[in-house]
Amino acid sequence: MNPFVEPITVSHYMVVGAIMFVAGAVCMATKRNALGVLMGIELVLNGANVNFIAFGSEYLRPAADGMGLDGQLVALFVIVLAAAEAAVALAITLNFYNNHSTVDVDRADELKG
Amino acid sequence: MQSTYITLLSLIVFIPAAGALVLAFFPRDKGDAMKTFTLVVTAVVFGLTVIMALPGQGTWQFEQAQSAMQKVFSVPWISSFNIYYYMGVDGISFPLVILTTFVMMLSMAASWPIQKYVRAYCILFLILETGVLGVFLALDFFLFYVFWEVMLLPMYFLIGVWGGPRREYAAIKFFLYTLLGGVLMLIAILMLYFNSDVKLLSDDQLVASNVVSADLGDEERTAQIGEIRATDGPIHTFNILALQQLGQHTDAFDDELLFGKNLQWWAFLLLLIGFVIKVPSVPVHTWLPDAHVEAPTPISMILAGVLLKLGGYGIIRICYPICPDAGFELAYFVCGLGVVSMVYGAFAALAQTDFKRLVAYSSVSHMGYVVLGIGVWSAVAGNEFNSDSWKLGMNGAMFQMIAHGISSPGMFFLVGVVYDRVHHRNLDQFGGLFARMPVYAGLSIGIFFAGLGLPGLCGFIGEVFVTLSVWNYSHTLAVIAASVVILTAAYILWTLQRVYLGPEYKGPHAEALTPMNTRELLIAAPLMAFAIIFGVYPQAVFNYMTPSVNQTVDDLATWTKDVKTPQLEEEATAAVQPPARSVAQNQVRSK
Amino acid sequence: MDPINWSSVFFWLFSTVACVFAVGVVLSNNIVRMAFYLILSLGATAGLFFLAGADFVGAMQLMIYVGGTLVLLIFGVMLTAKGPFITMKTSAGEWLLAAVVGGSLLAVLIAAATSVGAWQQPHERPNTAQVTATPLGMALLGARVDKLEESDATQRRGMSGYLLPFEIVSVHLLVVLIGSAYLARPKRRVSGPSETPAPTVSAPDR
Amino acid sequence: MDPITTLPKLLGIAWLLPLASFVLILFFGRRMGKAGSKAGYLATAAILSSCAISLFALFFVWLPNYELPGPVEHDESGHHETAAAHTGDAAEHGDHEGEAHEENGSGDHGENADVAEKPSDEADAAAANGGHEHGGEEHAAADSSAGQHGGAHHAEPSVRPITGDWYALGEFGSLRITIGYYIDSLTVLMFSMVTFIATCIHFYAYGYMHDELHDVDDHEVRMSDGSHLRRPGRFYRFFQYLSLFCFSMLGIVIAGNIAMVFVFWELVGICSYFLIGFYIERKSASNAANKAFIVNRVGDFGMIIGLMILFGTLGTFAFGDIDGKPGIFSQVRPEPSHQLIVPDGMIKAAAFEEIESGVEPTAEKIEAWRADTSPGTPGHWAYWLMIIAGLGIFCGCVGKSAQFPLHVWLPDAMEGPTPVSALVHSATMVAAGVYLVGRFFPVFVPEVLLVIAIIGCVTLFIAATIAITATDIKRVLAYSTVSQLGYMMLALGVGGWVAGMFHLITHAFFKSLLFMCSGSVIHAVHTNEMTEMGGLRKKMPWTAYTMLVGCLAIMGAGIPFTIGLSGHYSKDSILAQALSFRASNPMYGWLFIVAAGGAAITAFYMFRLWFMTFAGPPRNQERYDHAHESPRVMYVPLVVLAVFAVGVGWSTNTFYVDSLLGNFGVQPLLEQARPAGTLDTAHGVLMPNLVHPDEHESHFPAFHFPAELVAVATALTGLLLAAVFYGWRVLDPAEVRAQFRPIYDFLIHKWYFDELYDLIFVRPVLFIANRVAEFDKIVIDGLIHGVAMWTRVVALIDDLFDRYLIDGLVNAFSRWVFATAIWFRGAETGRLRQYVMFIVIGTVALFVLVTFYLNSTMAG
Repeated sequence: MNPFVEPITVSHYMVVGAIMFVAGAVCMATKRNALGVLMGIELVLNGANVNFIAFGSEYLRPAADGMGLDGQLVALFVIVLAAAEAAVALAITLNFYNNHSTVDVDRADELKG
Repeated sequence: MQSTYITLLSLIVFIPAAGALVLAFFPRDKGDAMKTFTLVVTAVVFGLTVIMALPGQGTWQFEQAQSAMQKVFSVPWISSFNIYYYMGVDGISFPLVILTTFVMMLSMAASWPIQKYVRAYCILFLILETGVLGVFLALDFFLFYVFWEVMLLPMYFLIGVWGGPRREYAAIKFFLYTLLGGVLMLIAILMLYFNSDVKLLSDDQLVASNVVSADLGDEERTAQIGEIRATDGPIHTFNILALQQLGQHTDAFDDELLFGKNLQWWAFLLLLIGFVIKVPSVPVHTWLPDAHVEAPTPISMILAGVLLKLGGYGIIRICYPICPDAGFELAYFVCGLGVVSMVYGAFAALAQTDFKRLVAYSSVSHMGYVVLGIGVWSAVAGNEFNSDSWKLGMNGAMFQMIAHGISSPGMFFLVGVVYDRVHHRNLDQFGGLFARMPVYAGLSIGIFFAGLGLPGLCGFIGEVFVTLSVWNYSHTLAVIAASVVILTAAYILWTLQRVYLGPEYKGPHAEALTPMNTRELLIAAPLMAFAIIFGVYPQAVFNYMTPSVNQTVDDLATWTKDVKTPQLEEEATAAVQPPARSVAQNQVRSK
Repeated sequence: MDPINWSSVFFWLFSTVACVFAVGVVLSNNIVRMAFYLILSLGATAGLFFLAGADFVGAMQLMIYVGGTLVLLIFGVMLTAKGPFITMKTSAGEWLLAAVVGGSLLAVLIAAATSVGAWQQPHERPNTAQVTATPLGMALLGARVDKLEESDATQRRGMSGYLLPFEIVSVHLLVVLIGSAYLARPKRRVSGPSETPAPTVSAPDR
Repeated sequence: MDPITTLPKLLGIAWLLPLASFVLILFFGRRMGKAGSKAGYLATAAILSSCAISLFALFFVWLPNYELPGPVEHDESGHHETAAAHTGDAAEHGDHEGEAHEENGSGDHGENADVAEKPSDEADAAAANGGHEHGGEEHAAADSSAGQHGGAHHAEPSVRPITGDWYALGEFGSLRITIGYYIDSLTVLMFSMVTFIATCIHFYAYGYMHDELHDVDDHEVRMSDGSHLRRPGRFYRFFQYLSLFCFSMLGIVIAGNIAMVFVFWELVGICSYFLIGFYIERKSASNAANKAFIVNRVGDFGMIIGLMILFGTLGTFAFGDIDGKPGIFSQVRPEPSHQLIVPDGMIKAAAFEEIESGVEPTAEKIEAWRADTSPGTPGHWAYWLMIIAGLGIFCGCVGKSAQFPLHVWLPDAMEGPTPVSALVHSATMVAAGVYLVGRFFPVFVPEVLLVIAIIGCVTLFIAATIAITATDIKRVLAYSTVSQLGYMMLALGVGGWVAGMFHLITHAFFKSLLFMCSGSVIHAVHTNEMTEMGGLRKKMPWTAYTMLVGCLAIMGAGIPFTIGLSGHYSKDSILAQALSFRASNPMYGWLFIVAAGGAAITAFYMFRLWFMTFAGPPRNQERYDHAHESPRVMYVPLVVLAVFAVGVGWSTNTFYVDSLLGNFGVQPLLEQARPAGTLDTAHGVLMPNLVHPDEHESHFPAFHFPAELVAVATALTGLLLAAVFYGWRVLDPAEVRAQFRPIYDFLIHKWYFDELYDLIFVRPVLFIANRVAEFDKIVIDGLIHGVAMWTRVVALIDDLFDRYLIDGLVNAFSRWVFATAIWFRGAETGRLRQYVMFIVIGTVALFVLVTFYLNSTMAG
């Protein structure tokens, strides 16, 4: 069974999305650097976007079953929001950095119960 | 007519309350003015009742010969529960009402030495009068209960604030006892209420019990009756007269409730406990000695003269007529209670060294006669129906209440007179008062002999009539009741000897033993006078009460004859051969 | 022998790049490298988008993410990149835990992805390439041109488009713009506690 | 004058006058002259008016209208044989009785009929008293058939009593309790006697009580500081009580029903209480007063039971018929035979169960029940009811007349002033018990009478023996009174109605005389102790010789068959009746023997008293020197009474004088008053052998002669003994005392009755009383307190429960939540990365769970 011959299905995309998602999640969990965490978030959002696109694609699924343009639109929103989030998160990070002189998220434990 | 009556009876009941209101506006330091005003108020109420008693007063006059309720009025109060502002007076309540107003007036006059919180005292005093009069006049059970409780609280304070050293104890004891009785009564009232149904009554009975006013024209009356008949579901009622009719002529209260006893049995028991606490009978009497000992003199007078009568009145007015079946069954119990109280009270009195306590126990003993006389159920002699000796007992009991209402306030007042002077009541530390205070001693001996049941004084009539009536009911009880005369003589004479006779006064404050002043004389003398008048010419009282009392007894005797006896006979035959119950009995019941 | 399905080949290519560099982002300790790996990963994802026929989204991915966001990120890295922060080590226990948890999540997701039969059915892709920029723009403005012919009433309900979300997102972006500018502004430090004593309100004694 | 309307009015006025006097003195006594001296005049005037009215009623209303029956002394010759038959063979008694009376029946029978018809002929108001007319007619019917049955003449009352009601105390259906009157010759006679003696005593008391006119030093009362009590005089109060007493006593006499008797019974009791306790400062006086009243109440207790039975079964209290309603007497002894039967009411009450089970109480049925008196039947029980009722009434009489076992109060009652003892405690009040037995005589069945006789007999013996040793002059007289009352009871009990009542009248005169004499002595020597007296006859001759008359009268001195003092006649008739009773009931012969022995003792102690007081040398010279004769106001009444003590027993035919008054005398008057039907021989039902013989039989020489001889002989014996010991002082009584020490102790301690009663009644009652009071305090109040305490404990527990369990639970829960939260807080590290971990883990967990759930549902 040749992977280059077989047509690509939604599942493939979903597996890719899953890997990126998990990579992002693990990145968020492991990075002490706030920017690293931000990157993890980007990865997670991207993983999700992959799924949206896959479900909305007419190439991968019949149009009647798919989400059609909706998938793309949601992905678009996610991208926009991710950009906004990145901007805000960076501002926060900078603020944090200004206050604590570090970007180590472990130091930001004001929420500790 | 109704408007006249509502004016009359409401005036009698609420003038004291209005007076209490007015008292609130008196200046603080005018104690004597307040007392005078209160005395005037009580005198006005007494005057009203006397006007009712005298002939020639037109619509206000109490009709001696009429056995049924008179001066009846009924105004809706809380319509959703069929509660009415419903009052009336008959030969059973009227003498007690006069007695109440009379004793209240005298005891207000006896309140002059009170110096503490005069305003509060007077206000509570007047509210108490309203409560007591309300109880006697109310014909709506709920109203009755309201007045019953209204009376309780002023008494609590009057004992608890103006009493002796252990006043709180006594007041709380009084309060708890009476409250217990009140609660039991309330349970019974509700039991009766929720099992009552006006629709079971015939047209005549509806009119008789004033569910439909007798004043109405025929058409209106028919219309109202039709309205009642057309209503869906039972119409509960608090109307005491209607409940009496229900109890005697229908089987509304015959449903079995607990332990094989029917509803009216339990209702009777609860009511009875409530009332005998007030009477009081052994073994629920111990509040009385304490309350009396601690209460100030005028309050003792009221307590003995008026409040104890409420119990007897309740039994006559409520227990027996509403629950005749239970009354029949428990007659022996009630009589036994009376006899035990008589004997027990007399024995206990014999052992007392506190003057007031002794008088209190004598009250227990004397009120035992009342319970005994009421309890006698001798409608049947063989198979002949002759309720005469029952009437004798009931009338005797009623008379005993009046007589005790005269003699015991007198006794308490006289004890108070000497207590005011020497501030102790230890019988062993008196003596020689006859020489020091001759008029006082003379009056005391007179009043105490009235309590002893000396002929020619009021106590005799009630005691002898009651005792005589018992023979046809139970020989044993009669003999025991008769034996009490010995004990009574013993404790009263012994007391007189220790207090009034002897060469000299043995206690402290001998110098304070001054003769009675005019005010005291004016209180004691009327009591003594009535003691003699009622003793020599008891018809003066019987004329008012006998028709109504006889009517009550006749009703119960008729019930015994028409309902109970067939029932008992049937049970007897059923016990011999247990065939299916015939419907005859039910027909009789629903008649 | 079936002909090589080029779209499949490109898929594998792009997906491999995206996944490998995503993992690289995780595994790398250096923040600058991470940023670089991320750019690669996201770029590859854009390729995947193109492959799926989402040309406009793919373009946006490249422009916004790879162009805008990452520049921003790198800008942030540079602003904060002092020596010790470039490489901050994560402890081994955390790694282990993250691996286990991540692994299990991955397993779950993959299981989910492969559990539905319809998702594994290959689909005959249409030969005509559709340009999605116009329909997307129209949809954002409230008109779903792609559903005009839809006969099914339920399907036509989406006709209202995404005008409102679009507006919201616009406002949102504006807020974010202002907010991040505010947050990132240089702060004036307040020196010490307030010197003015608290006003002593004398409670009425009576 | 028509007696039927006049007598009630007259006697009513006579009755109420003392009451008026009492009321006036009560209110104004203190202001009547100095120390109320005018009160004495008022009271005396009142009782004097009463006396005058009573005598007027007797002589000018009663006697002219009702002719007295013929002499009761039977023609001796005509009866010797039958009398012998009687004594010889009691079994044939009934048969002979008829014959015996047939012979002499016609003579007095005619008179009887005349007497009865007379008023109905002349009375205008005959219609008002239907019974009279009816009675007359019936009598005529009986007259015509008199030949068939000789005893018939006994059946009709010679005179119908005048009955009526003044007013009702209470009236309920058929039951009436009233104040009424019942007037027959006994009533009138008693009225005269009581008012007359009372008048004498009022006069006497005016002298005796003069000390009370000013401040009094009471030497018997010591104050706490050792001085004697000095108090203001209470002269008016004494007369006030005396007036009240007279009113009450007359009330008993005139009473028309037993309830009214009871009312005045109590009133005399209370007067007695006041008078005994007149010296209120003396502890002994107030004790005695209490004792008297309480002991009387014990008797009243029995009386109330009797009243209840009568009222409960007969439905009336009235003695006679009033307005056609049958009274007790006509129910118990219905016309025409007036034989004693158990009345219908009692039969019905006794047959309660039978009637309840459906048996119709028809006349035949009642008759059948009545006839069957075998044990267990209604008739039996009904008869018992009769007995109990009778005993109950008698119980009251026992109390009032100080009979055994309630005799203990009377000697103590001597604490009162002597006029009181004379009036209340000898002549009138204590005689009221006897009077009531006499009044109620028709209702007593033979068994009850037997009890009465035995009680009377025991009493007379006990009291007489105690009197022998007593040294207090008044106590001797008191015991003598008890003893004489015992005689009266005995007489009534053995069926001698006239004998008993006769003795009551005569005794009243001579006993009041004796008391007043003793009072006079005490007044003179200021002591009651006879051991300090002696030789006083020289100092106070009036007193001494009037007292001698009294002593002779009480011992029954007289010349047999010729003439004697009043006591002679009455005591003779009692002994004769006892002898007659003995003949019929040999087993109760001892009644006669005791009575005869008692007569000897009576004579002994009376003359012992007289000798000790008046004869011989004085025992205490100082007291003797101070002694003086009493003032005239005191000894004149003595003389008057002495005259009566001598002559009251006489009747006109004693001297065979045919006076204007017919056969006037006490005995004929009593004979006239004899209750209908009581003359017949009566047989016991429960004790079939018990026979109460016809009283007239005692006049038969067979009984009369021996009785009279025995009486005189015993009296002389007693007199001789007394003279030997105390008069001539031949023998020393001290030696006798030493010889019979135990008996003497026994007697001087009054048979230990007081101690006994203290032990078996007073102490237990006080013991019970204390226990009851303790019961109240400890058990009932303890229970209440216990309940209160338990309530508080429960409240406390409740509080603790609330505080520690419920609140504790809540707190524990919150603490637990808090602790959990704290524990959870550990998770909230604030570390961003950890949160991510949690999210992931949560997601995975959720997924796993959902998967498992889905799998399980699909599998399921």
